[in-house]
Amino acid sequence: MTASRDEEILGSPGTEFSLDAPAELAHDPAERPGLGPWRLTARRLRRNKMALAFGVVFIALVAACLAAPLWADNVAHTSAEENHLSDTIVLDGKTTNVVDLLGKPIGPTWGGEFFLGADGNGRDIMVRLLYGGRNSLLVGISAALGTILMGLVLGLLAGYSRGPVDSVISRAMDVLWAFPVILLGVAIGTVLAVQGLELGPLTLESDSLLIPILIISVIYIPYLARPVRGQVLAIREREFIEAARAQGMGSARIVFTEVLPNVASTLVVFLPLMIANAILLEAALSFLGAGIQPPNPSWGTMIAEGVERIISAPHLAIVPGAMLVLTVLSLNVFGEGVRDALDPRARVRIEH
Amino acid sequence: MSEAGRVPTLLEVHDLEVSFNTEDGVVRAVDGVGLELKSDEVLAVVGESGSGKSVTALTMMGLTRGPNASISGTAHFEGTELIGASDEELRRVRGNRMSMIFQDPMSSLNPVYRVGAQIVEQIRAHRDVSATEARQRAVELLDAVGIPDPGIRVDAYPHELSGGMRQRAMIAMALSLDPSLLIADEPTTALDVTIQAQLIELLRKLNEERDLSIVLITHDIGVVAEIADRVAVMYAGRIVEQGTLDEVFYDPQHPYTWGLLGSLTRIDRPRPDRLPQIPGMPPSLLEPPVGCHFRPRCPHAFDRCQSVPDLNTRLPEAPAHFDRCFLSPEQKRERREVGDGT
Amino acid sequence: MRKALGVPSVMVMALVLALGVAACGSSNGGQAKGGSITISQTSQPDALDPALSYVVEALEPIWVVYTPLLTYRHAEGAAGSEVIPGLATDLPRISNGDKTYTLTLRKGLKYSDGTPVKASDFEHSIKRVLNLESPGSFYFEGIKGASAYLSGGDPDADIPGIQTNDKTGEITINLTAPDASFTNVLAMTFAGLVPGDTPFENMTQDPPPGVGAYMITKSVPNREFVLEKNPRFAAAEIPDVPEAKIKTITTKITPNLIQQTEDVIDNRLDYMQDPPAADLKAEVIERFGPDGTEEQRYEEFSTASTYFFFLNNEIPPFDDPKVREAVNIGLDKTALARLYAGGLAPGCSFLPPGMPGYSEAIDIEDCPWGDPNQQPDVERAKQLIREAGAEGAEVTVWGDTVDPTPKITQAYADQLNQLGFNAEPKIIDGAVYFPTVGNQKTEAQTGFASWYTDFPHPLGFSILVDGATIGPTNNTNLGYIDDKHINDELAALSEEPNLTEVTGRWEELNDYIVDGAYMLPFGHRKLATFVSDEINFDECTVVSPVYQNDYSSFCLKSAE
Amino acid sequence: MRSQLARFAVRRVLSMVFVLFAVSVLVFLIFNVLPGGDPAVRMAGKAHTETQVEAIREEWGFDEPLYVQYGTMMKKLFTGDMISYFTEVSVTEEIRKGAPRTFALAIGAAIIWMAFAIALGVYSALRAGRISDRVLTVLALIGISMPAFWLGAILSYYLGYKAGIFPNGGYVEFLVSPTEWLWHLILPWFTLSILFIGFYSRVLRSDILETMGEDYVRTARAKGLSERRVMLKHVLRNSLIPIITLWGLDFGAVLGGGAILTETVFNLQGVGQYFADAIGQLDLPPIMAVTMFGAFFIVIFNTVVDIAYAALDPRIRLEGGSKA
Repeated sequence: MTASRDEEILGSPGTEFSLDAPAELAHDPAERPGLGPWRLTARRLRRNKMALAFGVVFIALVAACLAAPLWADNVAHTSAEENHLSDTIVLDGKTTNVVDLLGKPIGPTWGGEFFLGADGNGRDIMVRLLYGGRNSLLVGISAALGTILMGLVLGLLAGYSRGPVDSVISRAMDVLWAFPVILLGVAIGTVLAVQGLELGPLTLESDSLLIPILIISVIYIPYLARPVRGQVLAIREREFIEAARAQGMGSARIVFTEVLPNVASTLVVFLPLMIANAILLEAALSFLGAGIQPPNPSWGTMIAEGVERIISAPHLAIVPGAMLVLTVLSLNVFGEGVRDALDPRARVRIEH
Repeated sequence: MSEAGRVPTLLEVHDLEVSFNTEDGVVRAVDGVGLELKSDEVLAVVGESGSGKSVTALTMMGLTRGPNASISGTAHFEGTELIGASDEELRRVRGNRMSMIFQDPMSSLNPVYRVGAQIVEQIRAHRDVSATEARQRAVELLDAVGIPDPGIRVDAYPHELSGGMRQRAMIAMALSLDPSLLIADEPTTALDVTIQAQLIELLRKLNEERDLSIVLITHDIGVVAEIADRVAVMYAGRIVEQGTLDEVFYDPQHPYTWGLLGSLTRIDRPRPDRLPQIPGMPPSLLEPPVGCHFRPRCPHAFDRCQSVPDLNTRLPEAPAHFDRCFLSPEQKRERREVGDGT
Repeated sequence: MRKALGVPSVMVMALVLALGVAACGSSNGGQAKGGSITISQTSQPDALDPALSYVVEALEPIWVVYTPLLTYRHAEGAAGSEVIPGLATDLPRISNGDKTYTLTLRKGLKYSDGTPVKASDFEHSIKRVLNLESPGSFYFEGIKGASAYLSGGDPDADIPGIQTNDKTGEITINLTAPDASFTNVLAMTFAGLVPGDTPFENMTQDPPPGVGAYMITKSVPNREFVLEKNPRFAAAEIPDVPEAKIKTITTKITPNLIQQTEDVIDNRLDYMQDPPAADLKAEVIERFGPDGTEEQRYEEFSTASTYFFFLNNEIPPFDDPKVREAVNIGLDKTALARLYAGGLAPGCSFLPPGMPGYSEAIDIEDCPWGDPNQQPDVERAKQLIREAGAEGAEVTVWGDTVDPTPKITQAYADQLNQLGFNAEPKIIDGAVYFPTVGNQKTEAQTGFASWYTDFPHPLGFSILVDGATIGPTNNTNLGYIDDKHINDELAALSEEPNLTEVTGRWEELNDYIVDGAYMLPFGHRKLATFVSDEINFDECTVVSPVYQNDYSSFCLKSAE
Repeated sequence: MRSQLARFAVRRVLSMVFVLFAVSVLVFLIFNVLPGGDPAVRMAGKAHTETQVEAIREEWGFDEPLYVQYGTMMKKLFTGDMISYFTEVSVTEEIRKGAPRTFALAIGAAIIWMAFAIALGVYSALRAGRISDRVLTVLALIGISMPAFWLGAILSYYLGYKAGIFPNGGYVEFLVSPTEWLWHLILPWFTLSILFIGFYSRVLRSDILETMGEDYVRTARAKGLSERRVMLKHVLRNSLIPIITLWGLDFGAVLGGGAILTETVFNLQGVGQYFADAIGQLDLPPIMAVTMFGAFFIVIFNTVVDIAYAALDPRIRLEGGSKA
């Protein structure tokens, strides 16, 4: 039963610009029927300047990380691995150790070399930040995609087939859901950190990036599978599914042509927020020693190293942390914008 | 049916305008509406979704909130000016002298409180009575609106009642302080046909027995026929025709009303999902058509329709029958016969 | 691996957990000391039971609680390496082709609970070491019948190689073969005496009484343990084993190293077992070091440890002596010292400082590969590598995850790349590191290792270079060094019971190992003493070369 | 209606028992069965010897069939004879010792984050669209985007070490000194709360905005209730339900060990830090026990919350579930 449109304009205070202004615009009488849902979303998103701005920030961050070699070769003239423990550089006319005798690295020089300072090994933080970002982003994005793939398959399977398959999958989701993500992540992470993983033909070394990707994507499955299942259950009952079935469409085809497009908005809403969560979880796991393993740099491992030396060299923790916050923030703001534009009621539970 | 004229006027609305500021521009939801309601009378406000009828009603209740709304005009009720009244003044009238019930009884009752508690809350908001007394009153009210076992149902949660029961409970709540005016906004739309009929019967009974005036907002012409004394037809924020039930039903003056009546459904038949089929779409209130709002959809439109027709009485024999159409009465009669096919 | 992991791993864990935070404990700030001090450790000691305690956090207190028949002089430097009689009246009489050790228990000794000490308690104490599968059981397996006792599984079975006489106090120990270091073994805390009825289980939560300056009166694992002055110890009158000068020492387990450091700086803690947090070291040195702005409370000392990279002598590229020389020449040891926040003394020597056979000359100025405190001759190293045709050789550099080893491993791999190799660091978990690199099949080319001695006898270092120990798995000779001269010399020296007579030969052997570039030593770990200003730093902080800070030397300024 | 609630409770408890069992099986699978390594070696942790590994294999029955292994594991967990092979200390004993600290952190933080989230969420909703709302929105999003361990480290560096306003880390028993206890917990409480304040205030804000558009709120106004009463009794009361559910889940998770990072950064030595320390040592028994007890705790806690919630929101009893 839908209320008439004029009623819905009422009681929703404020249609001035705000981050989730599109929530109100969802019922904008000016939006003529006939605009496709995706075009409508794009239109609403275009109006959310803040979300777009942060979307651009995120893309810029990704681009910067991809361009890491350019900075390394042309500006910093070093690599992510190159140590400068015994080197000196000239700062304000004074020769300074990159790392002093007590192991304290220099802070930001704001020049080409050691722009953001050096780490304990005398490596250029800016360079490592960019290369580390590649790993953090790679893990975050891959894990989010992994979650979406697995969560989607399980959610569709459970919601569409119902019956015992649904029960099994739903219970399994309940079980995964029962663990705080960090506990579960660490538990699996530490077990695998010892000797890696062998699954049939697949052998993962303990320092493989695939391990954190796998762990994170598995842990978050219920966060997607549950809402997808719920949606599929609801969609199943709708007329167009009946109609499709009456036309003799097979289940697989119905799922792909009728159900999938209807859960697509959930996936789109989920993706940026999920990447943000995955990046944060990666950082937390790495901080605890159960995520990305050295020598692979990542923002999480960089923060972990930095926190040890926060008193003598606070930049070691602040720089990668700020980068992490900026990345996650840009994803969150952009993600909220997408959500508001597409499906203001969708909610992704956050835990990290 | 009541006799207009001898009874005092209960509610008088003049030049009511309500518009909403949106990002895309100003939406003029109500555009110069005037209404008059005598004591004991049932006025039906009829129109499609988006015609402004609900906004009109809510504005009278002072429920058109939000910083983006701007309201002008007057609405006089029992000696109180409702437009521009303070929150406190409005609050004292609302639910007390003037009550309102809504379309969807499920969503209109707060799901987390028991039905009785919600009635008690209203009583105690206006009268200084004890909780026990108020509860006793709630049971009586539930009984009065025909809810069986009121002593038990008073403790039911809304979800434990059927749709019809919920609307009855809403009505009980609305009547709890013996108001003189009940605004019923699509009270039957969400209900089954048989339940609809029962509820309309209940409203009629209340109108007769309790001297209750009713403003019935609906798009269901069948319901109107059952209960209304007078009818106002709204289109795109404006009243396009107003008169007694007989006047409007038997001698409709506005082409839009013709369309509405053209597919008059009887209350004992299944209700069509949509309003009567009139070709075209209702206009956007952001950029309404110049002149007569119905012009783009009107098969009889002509040059003059580029300007706005006044709401005037155009029939000498019916001084209380108003309409907003430039066609002469003769033209109307002629074209109505043709278009109507009756 | 034995002690190799002890000290550094613990220290390192502290670093991992040192999260830039500090200073709790203002609650105990104001309270009057009254002969009591509060000190801190970073993690729970492996055990508070002489049969089991092995890491230095445990040994510092255990040494002053459980005195063995023999012990070390409570003194700094070389003097502190001297074995002196403890509960025994004299050093052992060695007879029967260096296989029989005879000692006599002092008369009238009592444990801290008043139980008289009997000679048979010694056998019981050793049985506990063996039966509990202590990390120290290895040292006592040379006693006749010990292996049979171990495999028999009956804790109450007799060890035929140990005969005791409770009346005379005589204790005779028979070995299956001569063991040049057995006197040192008897001075290990594993052999600290506990009463004959002490159960065959880990007594950490209720440590047994012992004969020593202090007694453990409270032990709450992972929280704290308390040492109190043993009132019965004075009566024992053991020469050169001092009495306690402080009434109570409360040790708090505080994972956060920075917090510990700040607490010592602010005198809320009186001593920290670990060296100050790297993060605050500069401040500590500046204020409390020997040249500090305030009264001295801080001093560094070198430990008898060697940090090195093993070089696999059997497979390319390090099977070529020229390549091994090249990396010895080319390694920037000062760079690595910075990763230890200055807590590493760069050096070339295989044997560590303080060890008989060590000479500072070969370690520093006469180092054949150049002064380890100077920048290396990278060009020469590169040239040697080119000559050997090892340029571009792929090298996997192994290291474990125990901080700062990953950093060391990465820095070393980077240096190898600078020298012309194509090196990749490979960092695996500490739990599997030594079994992995010690497995011949892994063919680990080079990687990180460190070694601490259990006692000041160079034999403790022999297993790192002894070709006779090489096997398919669990190797300690990680470089598969199999040199006839080394093997022969080690075999001969292991049968020489009197170390002072053969110190010269050890020195020559050390030179030989260094010159041969069999491995790549880069330095010796430095630790530190850091105390509050309540403690009399000048007179009351003895650093034993064996057990480091000597709690029985601690005294308060106010008490004087 | 009471019996409806009772039936719901029984159903919920039965499903809880099932989930508990499944949780224990999952933990078992992770630690005992996950392919790729030898569980005995993993269990032994760092610096193990062959004999230790053998002894552990024997003790845990890793050569036995899986169901026997499962039984052994559960027995060890719940009889308290599980020990850490690194410290040789009873794991359950350590958890018991750490629990009061973790509870102090979790309970205080949960109160703080709820109070702040409600205040900010309501304020933000009432000011929706205005500058103050936008500022709060940005702050909330920053809060959500910040890793707790980083925030904690930065806070204790600037406010603790540099400014010396707060003690930077450590825990003082309440009975020793209530003021010191409070003083030591303030930064950890806020560090742990920031994420939740950010998230909850956003959720509450949108719930309130949504609820304000609900028909029953319009009804409440039409009834002539005061605005204050409408907001409190109708809007807030109904908007709070979703975040109370969330709160139940998150509070359970934090109590069950989800505050590892905060505990570690502030050196509170609760269960979470015990867990984190164990990671550093690769000491699996504590990790296993904390994971298991944490999940158990959460499952049981959630059941209680669900039943309480059903009492709060009568609709739930029929629907039979309430997970957010």
